[in-house]
Amino acid sequence: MFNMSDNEIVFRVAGAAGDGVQSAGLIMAKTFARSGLYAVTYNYYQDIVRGGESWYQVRASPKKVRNQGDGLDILVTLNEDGLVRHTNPNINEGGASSLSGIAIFDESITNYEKQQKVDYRPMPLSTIAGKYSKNPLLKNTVALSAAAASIGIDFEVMAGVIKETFGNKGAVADQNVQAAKEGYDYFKAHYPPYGKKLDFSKRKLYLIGGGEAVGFGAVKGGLKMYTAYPMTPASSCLHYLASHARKFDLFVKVSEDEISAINMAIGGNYAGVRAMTGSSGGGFALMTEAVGMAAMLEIPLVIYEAQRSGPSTGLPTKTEQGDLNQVMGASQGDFLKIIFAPRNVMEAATLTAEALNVAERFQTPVFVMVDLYLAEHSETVENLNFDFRIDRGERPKDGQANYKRYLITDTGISPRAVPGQEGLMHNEDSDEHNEYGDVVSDAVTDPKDRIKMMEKRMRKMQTYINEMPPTETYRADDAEYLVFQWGSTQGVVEEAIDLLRKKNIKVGAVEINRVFPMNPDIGKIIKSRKKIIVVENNYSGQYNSLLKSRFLCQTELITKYDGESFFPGELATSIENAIKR
Amino acid sequence: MFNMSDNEIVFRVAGAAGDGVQSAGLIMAKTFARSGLYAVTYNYYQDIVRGGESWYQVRASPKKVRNQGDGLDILVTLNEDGLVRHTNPNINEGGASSLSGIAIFDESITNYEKQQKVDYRPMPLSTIAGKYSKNPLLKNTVALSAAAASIGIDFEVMAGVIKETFGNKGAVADQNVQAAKEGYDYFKAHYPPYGKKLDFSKRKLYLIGGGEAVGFGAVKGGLKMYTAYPMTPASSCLHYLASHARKFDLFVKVSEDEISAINMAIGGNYAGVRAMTGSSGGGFALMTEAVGMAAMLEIPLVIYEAQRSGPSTGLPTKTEQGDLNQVMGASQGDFLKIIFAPRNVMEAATLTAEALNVAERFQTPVFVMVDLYLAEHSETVENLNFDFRIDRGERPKDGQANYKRYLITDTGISPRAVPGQEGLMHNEDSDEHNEYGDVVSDAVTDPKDRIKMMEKRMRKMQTYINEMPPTETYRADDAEYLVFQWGSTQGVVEEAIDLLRKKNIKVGAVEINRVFPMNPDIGKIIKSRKKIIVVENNYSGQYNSLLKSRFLCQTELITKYDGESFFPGELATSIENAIKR
Amino acid sequence: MITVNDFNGKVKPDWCPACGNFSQLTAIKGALTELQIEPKNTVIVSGIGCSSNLPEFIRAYGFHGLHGRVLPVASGVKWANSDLTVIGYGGDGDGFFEGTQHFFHTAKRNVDITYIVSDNQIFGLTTGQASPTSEIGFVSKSTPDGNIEKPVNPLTFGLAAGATFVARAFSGDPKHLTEIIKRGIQHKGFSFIDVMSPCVTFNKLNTYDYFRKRVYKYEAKDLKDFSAAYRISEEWGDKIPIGIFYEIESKRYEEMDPVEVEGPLVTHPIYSVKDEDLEELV
Amino acid sequence: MITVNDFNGKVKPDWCPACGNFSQLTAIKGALTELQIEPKNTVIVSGIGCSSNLPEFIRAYGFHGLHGRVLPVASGVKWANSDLTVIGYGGDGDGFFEGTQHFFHTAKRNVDITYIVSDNQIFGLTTGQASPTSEIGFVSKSTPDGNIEKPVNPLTFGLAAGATFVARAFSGDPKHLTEIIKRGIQHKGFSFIDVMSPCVTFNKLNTYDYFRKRVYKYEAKDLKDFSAAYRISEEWGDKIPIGIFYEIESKRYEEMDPVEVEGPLVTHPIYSVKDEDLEELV
Ligand SMILES: Cc1ncc(C[n+]2csc(CCOP(=O)(O)OP(=O)(O)O)c2C)c(N)n1
Ligand SMILES: Cc1ncc(C[n+]2csc(CCOP(=O)(O)OP(=O)(O)O)c2C)c(N)n1
Ligand code: SF4
Ligand code: SF4
Ligand SMILES: [Mg+2]
Ligand SMILES: [Mg+2]
Repeated sequence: MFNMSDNEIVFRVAGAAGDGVQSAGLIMAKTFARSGLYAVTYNYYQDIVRGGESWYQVRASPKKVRNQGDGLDILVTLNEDGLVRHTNPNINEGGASSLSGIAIFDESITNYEKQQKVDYRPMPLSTIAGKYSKNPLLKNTVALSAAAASIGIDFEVMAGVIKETFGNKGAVADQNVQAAKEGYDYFKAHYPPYGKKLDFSKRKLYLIGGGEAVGFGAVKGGLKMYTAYPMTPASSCLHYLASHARKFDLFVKVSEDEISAINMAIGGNYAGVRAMTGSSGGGFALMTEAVGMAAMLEIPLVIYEAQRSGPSTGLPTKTEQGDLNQVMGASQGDFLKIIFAPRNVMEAATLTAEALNVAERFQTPVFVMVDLYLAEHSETVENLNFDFRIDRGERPKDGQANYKRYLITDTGISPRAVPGQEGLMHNEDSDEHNEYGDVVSDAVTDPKDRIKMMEKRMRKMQTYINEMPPTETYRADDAEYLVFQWGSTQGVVEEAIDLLRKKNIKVGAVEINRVFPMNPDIGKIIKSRKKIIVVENNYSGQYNSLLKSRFLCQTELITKYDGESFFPGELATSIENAIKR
Repeated sequence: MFNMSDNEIVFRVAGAAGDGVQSAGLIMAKTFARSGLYAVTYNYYQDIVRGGESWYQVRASPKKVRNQGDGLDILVTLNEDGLVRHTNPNINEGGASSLSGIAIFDESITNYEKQQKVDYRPMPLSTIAGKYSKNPLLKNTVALSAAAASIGIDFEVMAGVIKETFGNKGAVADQNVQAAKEGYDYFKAHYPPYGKKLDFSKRKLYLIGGGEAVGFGAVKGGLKMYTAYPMTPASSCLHYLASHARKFDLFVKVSEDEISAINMAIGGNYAGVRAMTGSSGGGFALMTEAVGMAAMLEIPLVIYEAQRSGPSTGLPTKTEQGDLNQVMGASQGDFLKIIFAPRNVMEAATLTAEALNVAERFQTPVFVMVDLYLAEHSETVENLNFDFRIDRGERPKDGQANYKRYLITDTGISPRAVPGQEGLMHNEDSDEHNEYGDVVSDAVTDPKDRIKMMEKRMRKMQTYINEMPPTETYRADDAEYLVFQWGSTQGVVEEAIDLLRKKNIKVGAVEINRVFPMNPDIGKIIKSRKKIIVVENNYSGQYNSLLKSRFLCQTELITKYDGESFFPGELATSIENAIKR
Repeated sequence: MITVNDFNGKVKPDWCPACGNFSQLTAIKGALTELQIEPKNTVIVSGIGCSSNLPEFIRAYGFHGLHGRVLPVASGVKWANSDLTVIGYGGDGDGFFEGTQHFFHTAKRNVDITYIVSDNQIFGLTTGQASPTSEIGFVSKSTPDGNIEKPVNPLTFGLAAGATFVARAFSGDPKHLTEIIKRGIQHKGFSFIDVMSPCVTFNKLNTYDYFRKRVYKYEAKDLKDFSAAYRISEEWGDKIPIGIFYEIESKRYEEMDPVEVEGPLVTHPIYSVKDEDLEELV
Repeated sequence: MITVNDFNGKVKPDWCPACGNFSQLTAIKGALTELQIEPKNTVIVSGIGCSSNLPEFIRAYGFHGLHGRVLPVASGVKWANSDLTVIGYGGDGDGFFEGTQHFFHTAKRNVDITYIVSDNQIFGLTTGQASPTSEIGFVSKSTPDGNIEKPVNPLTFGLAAGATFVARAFSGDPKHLTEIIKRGIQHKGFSFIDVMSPCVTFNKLNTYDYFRKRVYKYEAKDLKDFSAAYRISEEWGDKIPIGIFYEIESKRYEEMDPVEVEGPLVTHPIYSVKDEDLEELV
């Protein structure tokens, strides 16, 4: 086992679907953030609307936190099941740790076996709540404020969050604040504070989820139209955009299906606005035909692909990085797809904005791939309103003579006219065509035209590669062992590496956020290392296959496919074992 | 240049769409076959119903022929354009050779530049035809029989084919036979025979196209239901099955779209008949979601995927092997797909039958991938009615106690009950489930159940690999250079290798018809060769990527992406260059 | 004698308490029991959505497939084995958004399937977005400013498509619901039943109360009168009719296909190819 | 002054001589000219099929996309720039098989698109399979024993979907056809025009003669009378009505969306995020 830091708190709230677990967790996360602590959350839930098992974890620290963390300091549990599960040393929650700290719960829960590492803090949650309202969810507020009291969080900070959450002014907000106060005071009066002390601060932090960050990044990137059909875990982005449509001057439409959604977005981009669509694996499968069409017509298109655990409906509320093969293989024939995989919440915003630029400049489909873990957890972020310059790509002047929509160029990029432009009328065709857009397959196929056009389109790949930023690494300079990760596993991989470095194992990471095309500099980075290890949250190692195919390197593969993401200690152990293999 | 064999004839008929080029070509091919000659045809046409350019080639020989061949002995052209194009030494028809032999055409065509290697044989085709009917297509018959006369084909054989083609008895058939006779005699009377003599024989040969062979193979394999939406080049199979539905006791349905077609086939297989669906790249894209569903429910499913030139609508009447990435990546998550790629027309039949067995035994999607070249050209075949044993896989007995649909087994295969069976009622679910089929993601996800089920399904891969027949090779034993081919390029690759062997280049081939999972014996086969060369009819080398990823081998890639398939001389040159690189 | 117990599955439904899906489950079991259809000959094909979880909770052959693809699968099942009683079951999103196309064409083909839609006027499973039957102004996660798209009328749609049995029922009236489902199963051909089914968690507008105040039982004078059926199908507002609106006899697809007509396809022997069959290719 | 010449493309149509698509091309150009709509503001979105090749043959902005996906693309175009005149154009296979779902929902949304279907009752480009409008008994490559599936009635379907303009025209009557297309373009909202268009190569049943014998011009007494429109739409046989069957005024989707209503989306400035916008996340 690895030792976790002292200067941080891991908080968890557990219950059943319908118990308000997620919203309780968010209140706590926001309270941490307003106390100047960095925070990362973790959302564990099931494909059920009421009942079952669900929990939400928040890790907070005055130092940056990179993942949900190991260990568990404070558990708030809304039912007996949660108390039993999370205090069990043989916990079976996909890698999460059991409690070694305090448990806050209603005093009516009495039927449990005492665990050695747990300090039990039964409280009259329902009784207190009952004084203010009949709503059973009010007891959550009481429990949360008790948790806040246990680590010395300023009551006013918590009260502020609670007030806002319940609509600021009005009876409900007041009831919640009053009940919270009583819970806070009760804990202080009856129990000692929890053993860890945290350094609070006045640091300004935004708390935002990965899906929302994608939506926000798109707005920064000039998005004007979002068309989609709801699907978990892509919906957090849809809901964010729909609820901010007026504010951000966006057209948002839920269409009859995914096929329609992507074709609408293509129509929007064709006609000159920035449009985007999004879905998860099964819905994206239905979009694949149109991906090739966008590439053939050379229409910009950003597709948000939020992965969940497959195959098929699979585990719809669980995470996986299992859609890479599908995205790589989307649609028949050869054409350029550009695939981004943000590695954290902030990057979900920045890379989405960048994707919109890249799509419009290269006139080809660009994917922003996340996984459920990234889409549905929140992180604190410092500079959310990042600087960004919109680049709308090459556009011809109105009335330009002898306009060729698909002009053969060295870069492969041709100036793109949009409807409404004077004198640039032309046809965009999913059949193979010549520079004017006229079909070459109808009467007489000129193989030379076909070859030229195919090569023109494919040339965009090299043009794009030439401008790729260097691949980022972590503690890699002197590393004998290199761990490849892509997308959301960055934080946990870095932490695992830090843990291993403490044991003097020379290991570093290659952190991929631009998945395809592959950056040729990877070839140099992997040279003369003792071992290349690839970490993926899927069964077969989909990125691993790409890497091997391109760089012909032997690798060790670490996978996880139970629906949960990696936890740092668990991963460090796996990496250590892979090194020993 | 390479020298072509003397003991064979390459015949070509050229014209515009609507001129009856294809049917003329087929008459000639059938006539060759009935003369005991092996034949291979090549169909070059455009995405247009009338006009444009089109031609059809037949190569025939008393020795087996493996592809459409180089060289051109006899050209029948139905218009001036065809005469100019096919006699031009700088011919630009995707690799096809120009004429070095005789050209038969109507005497009204006079506006052409004489080419050195061509003997011009103008004939009063229309005048002769006009005596018997006003139908302008009748002149094709006259021209064909002149061609037959030029190489000494028995008139009665040709007359038999013509008669059958035009409905046996009746005025039209008679007119055609009479006109043919006059054309035959006219040629003999006015021109010397063509310089090559062929050994005719009484050998019994079937002439069948690749798409039809897939359909026929499916019938041999026990097919009962075919549901599809028309798409070139998958339609030749649909048309064959639809027109033989009563004969072969098949249910054939054209559905509203491809999504419906595949889901109907899944429903059919689920309920206990052998059902299949088919499409080309763009239509298959729409089917991908259901592919993962079939894998998750473990329902047998054969999908016929007929590739054409992409991306998107692309060159809809041109060939390409560009859908492998799409098939490999079809649907989210990891699961077992089995991919077959028949290498010739006979194998299109045998492998499709085998696919139906494999799908039902392994309860997973199995693909029969062909390309337009294979689907739309014909070959002579000796033993079409091949021996085949149907194996319907593991099935539980009615009323079996405690039936587990997804029983965990060493092979990964669980006995499959179908509706109507007594006492075996169960639920099949696209959500992750346990052995009974009960969902594990609803209330409480047990990660252990998930992992077990994932591994059970994936275990089928190894079970299948264990029974794979050895990978086939061609002149590979002493080869220093190995050429990999998959699917329809077998014939042309073999011929190219023969040509190179004549130059004492030690080259052989690996001939892949079972594309995925990859046979581990490939690792042994490629060991200590000087060079591995991969030949593909696509831009990026899709199989090449798989091969490199799996066996980490350096390769040289030969591609062609102008919409035509390889020609032997052209390919031999490319291989020679690749060896030199 | 088949009893309701024969249809009791071992998995307990995990819908929210009081969800409209419960009474549909009971009604389906009741109707099958009354009709003495054996569990082994019953196939329930569903899509994806809260409602679509139903096959797990009933002892029969269950197929829980993809969102929107109930009817193609159900058609395949029926064509493979026309002896089976095939029930298609799914949500309004499933049937009137993602699966609109299949609903239309399957109805037109008159395949002998009973298609029951649990119409809660919302996306339940994905936690509350507007559905194709959500009313104008309806506020949801996907329409925070209120829905601006006119709702689908599933009944006129079914009629226009050519369904030979069209009915509406209400989850709050289980007896009537059972009767309608029974009639739907008995109907030879495609039967469509739109069940108004409150989603107690996400749809705070179309509640049990909402419907109790509005529904009334419609008795058609002439079930074959298309215009009357169309007219009554258009009624929605203060009064909402439930009942069978339309039923005609018409040839089923299975009766028209020359191969199907020879009996359930599963019972046809595998065709053994004779050399003569191939003479056409010589 | 815009003249027909302004719409003449440089690529010659490659349809079979006498194909019904020719007169539609002429009619579309004629209608646009009469309405003085500029080529630069005209977008023609098509699917895949013989008919769908049309955008290449007209000087305007052309989008030749995917089989069945005319209307989602056209909707996206319209929503991006509502100043454009957007025409959707495709075959019967395109619109009533592969694209059924989009036809239904786009009509319901009342997006301001003129949707013209070249209805030749066959799959032309794929060389002659039965289409959704092929008649019972029709022999084709996909139905060698005769079609057994009832044809779609595109007009009643359009009506049931909620189209606000529904018409039928005939390629053999170019003047009337031009007039109808003109009216369709003028109509504010979704207009649907089903054009009976002989495929001279593959459909030997529904020929020019077939229609010349049967078509007659229908003049609606009251274009707003839905029942009358439904009834006339059902007429098919010895007499086949052509003309406008239905037209009502109703709010377009573009008028209802709170963002769209501010003017063409392309003219909206890119939103520049202010720090205050993010206070909700603190
Ligand atoms: C192809 C696809 N798109 C989207 C989803 C996500 N999804 C699951 S259920 C559902 C809608 C549920 O609504 P409805 O069909 O009305 O069923 P209900 O839950 O209301 O019973 C959606 C959009 C999916 N599973 N598959
Ligand atoms: C997804 C998809 N499925 C199938 C096809 C093949 N395909 C091309 S055109 C066509 C049908 C043509 O019929 P219709 O739409 O009526 O147009 P027409 O040629 O008669 O004008 C089909 C099935 C395709 N291109 N894409
Ligand atoms: S969310 Fe609505 S539809 Fe789903 S189970 Fe709960 S009440 Fe029923
Ligand atoms: S095949 Fe038919 S629809 Fe196509 S161009 Fe020819 S006549 Fe027109
Ligand atoms: Mg619903
Ligand atoms: Mg058509």
